[in-house]
Order: sequence, then C-alpha cells, then structure tokens
Amino acid sequence: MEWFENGWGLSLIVFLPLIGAGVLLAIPKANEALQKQTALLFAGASFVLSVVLAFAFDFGEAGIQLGTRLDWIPAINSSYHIGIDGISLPLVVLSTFITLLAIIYSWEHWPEPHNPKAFLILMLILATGMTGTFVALDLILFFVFFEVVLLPMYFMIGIWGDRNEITVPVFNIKTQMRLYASIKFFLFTLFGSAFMLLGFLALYFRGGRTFDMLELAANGAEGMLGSGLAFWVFAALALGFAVKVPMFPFHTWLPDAHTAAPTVGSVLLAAILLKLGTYAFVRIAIPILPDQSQNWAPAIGILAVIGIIYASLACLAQTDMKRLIAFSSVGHMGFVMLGIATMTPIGINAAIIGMVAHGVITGLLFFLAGSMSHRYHTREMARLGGNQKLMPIMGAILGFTAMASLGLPGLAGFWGEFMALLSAFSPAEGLSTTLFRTLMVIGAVGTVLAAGYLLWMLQKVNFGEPKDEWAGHEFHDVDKWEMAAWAPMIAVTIAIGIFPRLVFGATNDSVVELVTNAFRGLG
Amino acid sequence: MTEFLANAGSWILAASESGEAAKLSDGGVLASMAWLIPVVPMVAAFAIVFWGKKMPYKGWDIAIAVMAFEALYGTALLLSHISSPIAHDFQIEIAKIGNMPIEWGWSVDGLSIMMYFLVGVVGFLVFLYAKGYMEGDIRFTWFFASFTLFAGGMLVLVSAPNMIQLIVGWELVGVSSWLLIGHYWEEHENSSAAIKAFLTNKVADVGLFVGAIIVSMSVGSFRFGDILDAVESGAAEAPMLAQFAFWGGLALFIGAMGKSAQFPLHVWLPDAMAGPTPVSSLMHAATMVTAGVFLVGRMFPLYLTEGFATEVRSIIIIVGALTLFLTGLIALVQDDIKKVLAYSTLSQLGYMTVAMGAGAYTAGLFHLFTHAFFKALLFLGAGSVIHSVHSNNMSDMGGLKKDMPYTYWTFVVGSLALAGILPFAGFFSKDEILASLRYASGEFGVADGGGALATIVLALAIAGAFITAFYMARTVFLTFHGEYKGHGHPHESPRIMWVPLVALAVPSAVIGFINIPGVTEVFTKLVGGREVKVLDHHAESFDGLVLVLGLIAALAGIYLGWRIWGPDKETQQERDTFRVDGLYPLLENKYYIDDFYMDGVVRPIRGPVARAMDWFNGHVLDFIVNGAGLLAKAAGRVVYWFDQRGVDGAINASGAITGAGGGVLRLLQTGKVQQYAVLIFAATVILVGGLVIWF
Amino acid sequence: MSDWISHPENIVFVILAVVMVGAGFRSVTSRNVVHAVLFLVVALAGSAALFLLLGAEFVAWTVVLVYIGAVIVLFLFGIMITRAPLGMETQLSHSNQTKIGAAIVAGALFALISVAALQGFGDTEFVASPTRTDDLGLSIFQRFVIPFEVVSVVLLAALIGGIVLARRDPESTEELPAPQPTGVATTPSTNIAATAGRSAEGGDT
Amino acid sequence: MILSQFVILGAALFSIGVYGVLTRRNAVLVLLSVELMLAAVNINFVAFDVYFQDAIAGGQIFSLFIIAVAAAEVGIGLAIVLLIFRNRQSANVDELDLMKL
Repeated sequence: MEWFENGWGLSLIVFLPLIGAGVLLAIPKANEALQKQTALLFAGASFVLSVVLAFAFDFGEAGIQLGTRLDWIPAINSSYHIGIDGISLPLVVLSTFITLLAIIYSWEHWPEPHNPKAFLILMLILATGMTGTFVALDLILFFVFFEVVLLPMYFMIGIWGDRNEITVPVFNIKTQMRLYASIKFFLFTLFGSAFMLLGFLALYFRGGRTFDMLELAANGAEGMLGSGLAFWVFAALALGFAVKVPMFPFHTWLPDAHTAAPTVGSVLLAAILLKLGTYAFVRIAIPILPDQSQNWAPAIGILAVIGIIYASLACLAQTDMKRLIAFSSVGHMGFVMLGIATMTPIGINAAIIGMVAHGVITGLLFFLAGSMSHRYHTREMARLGGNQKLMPIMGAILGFTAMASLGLPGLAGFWGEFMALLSAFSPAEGLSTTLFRTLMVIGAVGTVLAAGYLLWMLQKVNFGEPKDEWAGHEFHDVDKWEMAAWAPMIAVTIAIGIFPRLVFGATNDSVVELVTNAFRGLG
Repeated sequence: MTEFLANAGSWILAASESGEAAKLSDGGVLASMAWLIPVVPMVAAFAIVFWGKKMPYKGWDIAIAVMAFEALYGTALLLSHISSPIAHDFQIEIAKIGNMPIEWGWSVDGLSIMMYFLVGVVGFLVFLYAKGYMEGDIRFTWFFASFTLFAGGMLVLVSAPNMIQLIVGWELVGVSSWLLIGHYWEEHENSSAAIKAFLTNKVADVGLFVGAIIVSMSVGSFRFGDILDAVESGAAEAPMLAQFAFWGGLALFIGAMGKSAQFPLHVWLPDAMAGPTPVSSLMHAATMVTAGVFLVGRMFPLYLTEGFATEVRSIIIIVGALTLFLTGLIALVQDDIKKVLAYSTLSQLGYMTVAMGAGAYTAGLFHLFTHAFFKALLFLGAGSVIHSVHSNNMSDMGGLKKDMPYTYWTFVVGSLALAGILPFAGFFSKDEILASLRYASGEFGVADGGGALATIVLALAIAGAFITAFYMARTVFLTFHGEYKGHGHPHESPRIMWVPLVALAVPSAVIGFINIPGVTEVFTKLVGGREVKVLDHHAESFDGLVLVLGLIAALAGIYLGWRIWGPDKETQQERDTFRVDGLYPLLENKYYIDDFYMDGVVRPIRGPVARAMDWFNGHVLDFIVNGAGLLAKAAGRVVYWFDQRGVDGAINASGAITGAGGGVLRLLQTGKVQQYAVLIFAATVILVGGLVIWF
Repeated sequence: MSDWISHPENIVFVILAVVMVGAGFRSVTSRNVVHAVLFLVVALAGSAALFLLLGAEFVAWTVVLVYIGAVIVLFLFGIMITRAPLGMETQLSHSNQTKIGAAIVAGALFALISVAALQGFGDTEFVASPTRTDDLGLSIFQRFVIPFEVVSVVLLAALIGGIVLARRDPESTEELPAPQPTGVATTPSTNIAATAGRSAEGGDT
Repeated sequence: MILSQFVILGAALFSIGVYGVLTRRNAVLVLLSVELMLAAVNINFVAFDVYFQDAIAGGQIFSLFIIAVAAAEVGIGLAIVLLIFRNRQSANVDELDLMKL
C-alpha cells in the first residue's frame, strides 16, 4: 500500500476518469453498451479508490497527507503538488460518488440529441477536473483543474440543454435557452477566473515566487504583498471564487444554467461545481490572506445573508420546478458562505458539512426534477399537481428530499445550517459580534422562508388531485436505474444526519489547524 | 468506530442543597437501556413504511406493539423512579466541532420519565382507538407510519439531554405533524393547514434556534446538565450566560410559543384539526403542544434564578394569560366540536404557561399531566361522535346520549375534569395554578411590580375557569342532549374505540388525587429532584380563597350553560342563539389574527415581494450581465468595422506596393524543393556567418 | 599542437577522417545508385569506428546494426522498387549550374562551422574514456524513459504510416494504367492533377 | 585529441550531405544525403558527450534517438517516394513542383 500513500492513489483517483475518457474515444460509436460499461468501470474504480483513500487516511493527523510533490514547470516554480487533508477528503469522496451515481442514472436516461459516447466523455473529463481541484496544492495546478470543468459543462448545456425559446428580459432578444445559458455560464465564470488568475500572479510575483499554497501560507506571503496590494489581491480572488459559489450578486448565471442543463449536468453542477468556489475560499483565501479575509469577512457575511433571503424570496416566485431548486442552491450556499465568513473552526466545519449535504440533497432534487420533467414533459409546477397519486414512490422521495433540503434536523442539511448560525454568534476575534449576531437572526429567518418555498412546492407538485390533462396517461414510477442512483444518496443523507462525525470527524482537526495557522499572527 | 462508543460517557448530577438528590440513583439497567424509548418508534416507523403492508393488520400491529412497549417501559420507569428517584443523563458523542462535542443521548429524570409515561400510556390508548377510527382509510399503513414517527419524535424530544437533540426531536414532531395534518392531501385546505402548522412552528423555531445558540454558546456546551450547572453557579460564575440570558431565555420561549401554540402564534392549532381525530387527540394531549411547556420546564432554573432570565417571566405570564383568556372566548362561538376542543386546549396551554411564568413548576407540569388524560379523552369522544354522525358540526348532532352511552358518560367525565369540578383531575391541577398565582401576587414578585401583574392574571385565570366550564357545558348539551338533528342513524362506536375512552376516563376522574397539597405529593416528588432544586414553590396546602373562587366560577359556568342550552328547543339554531353583539363577530373572525397573517404577511411575501425579487433578478442583475455581454459584442462590431474600413484602407494601399514587389520575388518561387533548400541554407550561412563575424 | 599527430589515436583519426570524407563525397556524386549507397556504408562504418575511438561502444554498434544493417537495406529496396537505373546514369544529379551553386553553399557552410569551431574551442584537449553500456541503459530507462517511449511510439507510427502509404489502394489499382516498363514519366496529366490537387489544396493555400 | 577535429570532420560531412541534398535529382538519393547529414550530427553529439564526461551520457543517448528517428524517417520517406513514383512513374524531385501555385 505504500505506493498508494505516495500520491499514486490520489493521482489515480483524479486521472482514472480522464483515462476512461480516452478509452471511450476508441470505442465505436454504435457500441453504446460497451461505452456505458467502460464509463461505469472507470468512475466506479475512481470511487472505490477514494473509499480506500478514506480508509488509508490518518484521521489523527491534521496536516496534508497521502500526497506528492513533483516538479512540473520548474521555470515558474510550479509543481505537481497534490495532497489531501480532512477538508478535502469529504469533497473528493463526494465528487467521485456523485459522478458514479450520475453515470448509473444516465444508463437509461439520455437527453436529446442522444450521443452517449460524447456525453460520457464529457462527464469523465468533468470528474477529473472536479476531483483535481480538491487535491491540488499548487495554484497553477488548481487553476488548470478549476478551468477544466468549464468546457465539458459548457458543451453539456449547449448541446444537450433545454431547447425552448426564451426571451431575454429588457433586451427582448429571442434565443434558445441552452445557447443563452451556456454562453452566460461560460463567460461569467471565465470573467471571474480572469481576476482569480490575476490574484494568483500577484501572489507569485510579490509573495515569494512560488505557486505552492502551503509555502505561500507558511512564508507569510500576505506580509510580503503589503496591505494595500493584499486588499486588492483578496478582492480579485474572492471575485473569482464568488462567481463560482455563486454568491449574491454574482449568481445570475446559476438559475439559467441549471434550468437549461440536462439532468445529469444540473446534478453535477449543483453537487460539485458549486463547491469549488467555497472550497477555494477555505483552502486558498483564508490560509494565504488571513488578515484580508478578516477585512472582507463582514462584507462576505452580509452578501451571504442577503443571498439567503433574496434567493428564498426569489424561489417563492418561481413557477418552474428546476429553477426553484436552482435558486434554493443560492440560498444554501449563502449558509456555507456565512459559516466561512465567521472565520471560526465551527463556521468552517459547518461550511464543509454544508457543502457535502447540499451536494447530496440538491443533487437528488435535480435528479427528481429531471425524472419528473422527463415523464411529464413539463416543469411547470402548476401543471404537476397530484404527483403523489400518480407516482407514489417518486412523490415520497421528493417529499423526503425537500424535507432534507429545508434543513430538517436528523438529516444531513441541518448541520450545515444550524452550525453556520451557531458560529455567527461568536465570530473570530476582530469581527463585529453585533453584525454577525444580526446576520445570525436574519439567517435563521431565512430557514423559515426555505421551509415556505419547499412546502409550497410540495403542495403544488405532490398534493391535490392530478390534473385533468394527465387522465389516461400511464406513468412509470421510479425505475431501477433511478433507484440505484438515488438510494445511496438517501442513505447518505440519513447517515450524515444521524452521525455527522462521518464528515466532522474528518474535517474538525484540519479546520482547527487551518484556522490556528492562519491567525497565529493575530493572537 | 469503537472510539465513539468509548466516549459514551455518563455523568451524574451533583447533589443539590436540599439533600434529596443524594438519594438520586442512576436507575440501573432500566435507565441505561432507556435509549430504546426514542429509538424503537423511529425504527418502527421505517419498518411500517417498508413492511407494514405485509403484516396481518397492515402495520397497525407494529405500531401498537411499539406503543405497548413504550407504555410498559414508561410505567416501569415511573414506578422505579417513585421508589427511588433517578437522575441520569447518557451521552454518545457523534461529532466534535471546534472543541464542542455534539451528542446523542437520553435523559432519565423526573421530567422526562413523566413524559415517557404520558406519551406511552396516552399514546397506546390513542393508537388502539385509531385502529377502529381509521379502518378502511386509503392510506392506513402510511398513517400508522407517520403516527409512530410522531410519537417517536416526541420521545426523542423529551429524552434529549442536550439542545441539539431537543431541536432534532422538535423538528421531527413538526414534520410528522405536517404529514398527519395533511393526511387527506387531496383537499387543498388540508395541505394548506399542514403547511400553516409547519410554517408557524418554523417561525417560532427561529426563536428556538437563536435561543439554543445563545445559551449553548454562552455556556460552551450543548448539554442541559452543563447549562443548568452554569445557572446554578450563579451570575458571577457564568458572566457570559448572565449577559445573554434575557435574550436567550426570550428566544427559547418564542420557540416554546410555537409548539405550545401561545398567542399570537396559536393560529395553526385550530386548523390542525384537518388531520384525523386520533392525531388531534395525541397532538393535544401528550405530544407536540406539550413540547413548549416541557422546554420551559427543562430550562426552568434559567428563568427563575436571579441574575439570569427572570425578566422574561413577566413576558411568559402575560402571553399565557392572553392565551388562556382570548382563546377560551373563541371556543364559545365554534360550531365544529373539534374546534371547540382545540380552542380549549389553547386556553389550557395558557394556564400551563402562566404557571411556568409564575414560577410554579410543579403546578404547570401537573396541569400538563392531567390535561393530557382528559383532553385525549375528549378528543377521542368527539371522534367517536364524528365517526357516528359523519359530521364535525354540533348543529348536526344533539340527543346522542341514548345512542352512545359509553361516549356520553366518558365525555361528561372529561368535561367535568376540564371544567375543574371537585373530585376530577382538572380541579386539582387548576387549583394549584391559581394558588401559585396568588402566592406570586403576594410574595414572589415577578420582575418589578410583578405582584400587581400576578393579581390581574389571577383574575383572568378565574374568569378563564368560568369560560371553560361555560363552553364545555354548551358542547355537552348541544351534542348529547335534545333532539338529534343530523341525518342517518347514530350508533355507538365499536369496542376497540370505546375501550380506550373508558380507560382514559378513569385517570381523568381520579388522577388528581396523586398531588393533593399537603396530603399526597407523589407528583411533586416525581417531577422534582433535578432541575428544580429550591426555586419551585408548590403550594403546601390548599389556598382557601382561590379554591372557593375557582369552584364557584366553574359551577357558575355550568349552571349558566345549562340555563341557556339545557332546555330542549325545536331547532339547533334556536338553541344556539346566545350571542353578544359586538363581541361575537370579533370572536368568529378569531380577532382577525389569521386574516392579518394571511393578508398582511404571507400573501405579500409570496406575491409582490417574491415577484419583485424575481424581477430584480431578471431585469436588474441580469440586465447588468447581459448588458455587459452585449456591450462587448457591440464593441466587437465597431472594431470589426474599423478593421474592414479603416485598417483595410491602409492595408489595401500597402497591398498594392507589396504586389509590385511580389511580382519580382515571384520569380524565385519555382516550386522546386531543392531550390528552396539552397536559399534556406544560403540564408542560414549568411545570417550565422554575420553573427560569428559580429562577435 | 605540434605533437598532435604523434598520438596514435590521432593518426587513426586522420585515416578515418580521410576515408569518411572521401566516401561521403563519392556517395553524393556517384553516378551509380548502388555505388552511392555502398559509399554511404563506408562513411557510416567510419563514423562507427570513430565512436569506438571515443569509447562510445554502444553507439558504435548501434550504428553498425541499425544503419548499416537495416537502413541501408531499406535504401536498396527503395532503389529497386522505384526502378532507379542500376547502371551508370547521368540523370541522377542536376545540371552543373546547380552543382556550382550547391558547392558554394556547402563550402561556405563548412567554412563557417570550421571557423566557428576553431574560434570557440581552439585546441581544447580531452581524453576519451569508455562509456559503460549499463550506465547508458540506466540513463535511458530512468532519466530518458519518456522520450524513449515517445520514440517507440514514433517508430510504431512510422511503421503503420509506411504501410498505409506504400500499400496499393484496392479500388484505385484498376483505374491506374498498367506500369510502364521504363521509368520515364509519361502518365496522363489528368490523373496527376486529380491526385496531386488534393494534397496541394491542403498544403499551400 | 582535441575537440575541433571532430567538429570540423562533422562540418565536412554535413556540408557534403548538404551538397548531396541540393544536387541530387533522385529522391532516394536525396534521402541518402540526409542520412549523411545525420551521421555528421551524431559525430558531434558523441564527441561533445565524451568531452563533457556527462554523467547521464545525454549526448550518446541523443545520438541513439537520432538513429531511431532516422530509421523511422527513412521508412516514411521511402514510402512517400514509392507513392509518388506509383502516381507519376518517376522519383525525380525536380518534377515535383506542386508547391508553386
């Protein structure tokens, strides 16, 4: 097992899907069964390895482990430096897990135009980008992985997306949903990334000529930058991350992208892509620029809470089920960001469990929304009433997931929300307690709104008598592939809810160490 | 994985000053296995969902077995507790954040044992009854799954030894009540009522969350034991808690107001009648609505210890008094028999809250205890009537005394108990509350000038006793006396339904005797022992004045009710024409509170506010985004135009010159590789040679 | 410098150098195709001997095996397949005019490099020491393993490419006119334009 | 031994190769001249390698690579010549003037 712990295991987890994509290229287009099996094999292997990784992981050790560092681009002192700690471990497992389930789900559910080969290849490339981001410890490597996810998602939305005509408000331009959404997604994210890259370069040139995250943090790169420059560097980084999170007011690409994306695309987008931004805050912004993080924390906290309330209210106005779920993501990520903004171990722990929980729960919600629109050919909630009667199992799962999403204690979603609020009661030293306690109360009000829109959604979709237009239609309840993809997610939701140590056990020590290291200069 | 089991430590509370706690035992095996109490119903709920349909009684058998287990275990714990008091908390660490452990656990002490017993026994009887009531329901199995979850959630709540688990149980109760109230979700009103209940509770939960956070973070632990120790150590020892105690206590009470349906968050409870009657019965008696009172009871020292949240008590007592009086009045005008009972529950919850606010811990919990029996009885009786006449409205009833003897007599027992007539259970508990209010008005000041406040509340409480007796008399007379007004032929309910009625009528009649001031103090000992160390001031003996006043008020209420509704009249309308102009429209519209919430809060938020946000998203934020995109596109077009016209002009001019030169150079282009190679080599030689010479 | 020639290895070098330059010159000027190839063999053998002199034994034997053994055989096959005239032939090279130009360029190149080398290195002396093959092996399979793999892929690609290019297209064989006995190009011009036009479009527009 | 002698020998062979490339008409012979140039380069590589006493013998290894690539190149080159010959019944490079358009 020594090879496994020397970084090979981690590299395999990251690159197996990419290899799988290469293998898929060689499979003739007509042989769909073989394509699916190959994709499943590689995604499955990656997942199994990530589970092995979790067992090989030393939970008593707070620092980076199981990684390696090899020269990559010596000219700019950038290296292939990977490794995980308790913060990245749950997210690595989450991304391989969701990718596997997405492939299982796709088995029988292909969006138009068919072409599973291309779709699977994109999914596998996406998997490499996502896992890679969570293990990269070098800024350039991080940036590469961070951007790798863009293209597959762009094509997924642009090719397999929603073909309905929409009219862009104000400008009255008519276009197809998928085209509008994919371009918006791509350009918006790239816009943020450009600033992020600028920030990285500033760190490199002024912070000791290295791209290594650990070195930057340990060398006190922030001190070298000087507070004036550091302020702007943090702003640039935060902008890049915030677009990806997405934080209010940089979130507008999200509802469109989610609504337009094919089911699996939405799932991956919600479950993992959004975590890249929040993870970057924890992994890059706080350790490298602790002082500036503290400077900016109130602003981030306020935006996060505005996001919670704003997104919940916007949810109440939605008529499209998928769009509602998309907006709810903005609200949930607001809780995550609130946790991060407190800069306390509790807050960051809350953020990570919030990410994992949101990944599983919202992923499941998107699966459900996708399967329902696949059957009803509409996502309009007004037309869907009585689903519970037509498809009892699907309705029950939807009810369960909605409950999990509104933060029902005992299920995974609760911990992230409650602990984020808990941490806001006593934020890190130097932050305004009055402000954060106000944010705590407002955030708690947000949970009421969240309950409101989810319950009303359930009422519209599940309850009541079925609409007349569905009379005489035969509806298949949940099929076996859907069940195979969803049952693990349900199980994980319950397991984390009952036994949160599954996540906290890994994260807590690392988070405490991260916060202690970052703020050791501040006392 | 064994590591967390090793952490499953246990701790015993420090002995209190009175010395009583020195006798507290850890309860032995019975207590250490008490984790079964919350876990069994939770597991059973899932079992019913998955396997219930395959069972002989379609899941009811699992449910009733679970409740029988709960009843037996509760009783066993109760008996063991009475013989030797138990106070023991068990905790299992499930996570650690920062250095605060998060734990599951179970608490075995007076308060929780009382609740285990109550939920077990009342729950068992209600489940028994529900078999008959729900026979033939389309979602019979599903109903029992939710119902078991409901009971289980309540048990998780009351077994909680820390804030986190309390919240978990709290919300589980909330969500299962949502399932049960919306059981007939084909009707839009039912699912709306369910959502109303859930959301009202969720609003109050903001208070619970905030309160739990404030209190836990100030103490640095989620454990009740630690929090109460901090309170006991005094304000000087726990300065942070003392600083935030007011807000923490207030927020927790707001949370309690939601579940215990205190004014003005009471609106969900009457609507919750949309659920099947057994649900209402259990919800109003032993579970859900008692949770708020339970929470205040758990945190009682926080409200009573000087230097902490004592100021909150005046708020508690005012809210309780308003609830008990105002909702009692509404009960007078209801035609739906279940709504009458619902409003009476609100009113009785007001009594309990008032008692808690006045510092009468034992009295408040005793009323909770007795109320659970007779309110369950009344609801089941009402359910039996509804089952028989297929209508909720008393205008469709009347004269059922002959046809439904078991129901009638048990209902009368319940009504008398509720009204507080001498030998019945309600009398003792209500009298104790009145007595402690008198005590509070005299010696125990509630905040500043609390004496006067307590006196006013005492007056309201006695008036409430009168109102209670009055509307219960109305209900009994309109339902069981006179002529039958409905359709069809009423009949007594099957045995499985009336047996629980009789079984509940017995305690409703006699259970008051377990806590006669100065004579038997079983209940005082039962709930005492742990949290309430010295602060409780239960009455040592009867307070003659309030006893007489209370009894007179109740008897007057019954008499007046008999005078108005007793005599037989032609029609129900004629019988029910007692109206007070000016007051009745207000009561019939429930003080317009529901309308205010609906039209003033919910509709604006769901409508204009939400749409405004959505509009803002599409028309402002997206305007910026799309505008930037289109601007870039437009800029691109300008540049392209310039490229085509401006730059190309220059290019074309230079192109002409280049063309002429090209004509010459063209001769070089022969297409023969080797000639090119000659040129390449020659050029290289010249260039490199130049360099060599240069340097 | 004066005793340069007195070292035996330098004597060997001079002999080899003369032979190699002579053979090389003959190989580019010979009128007989087969002779040209054989002169190349001589030049390469000379270089192999030179490598031995320098102590680079492995490279020397590789040259012998790969170059002389394989590449040259390939050339001979190529000559036979393309039906190059096996006897003396004047048409093998361009006109004298071209030759003069080429000779000037080549001479200038030689002069340039020689001058540069003498300027740069002067009379830097060194002693040859044999290189052990296992050092070479370690180096190639550790430090240079990736280029090594790449080269093997290149060889594979060349193998496949060679087969694909040289293999007769099954369909087009019938259209082509039967091969003419002489090597003179008299194929119908339409056919040339059709085949060549395709590559030209891609290449030079 | 001095370094210059090898460099000059290499230069001589290289120049001869260039001459061959420039003057030969037959494509096979052009390729043959290219081989001569490569051999010249090899001499330089090995000579410098021995001179530098390179620990990893980079020069020699590169000459090995050159030999390998040269073999590949000859293979492909001859295949192309064969193809051209098949199409045009000639292997003379001066008849290939399609680069002129």
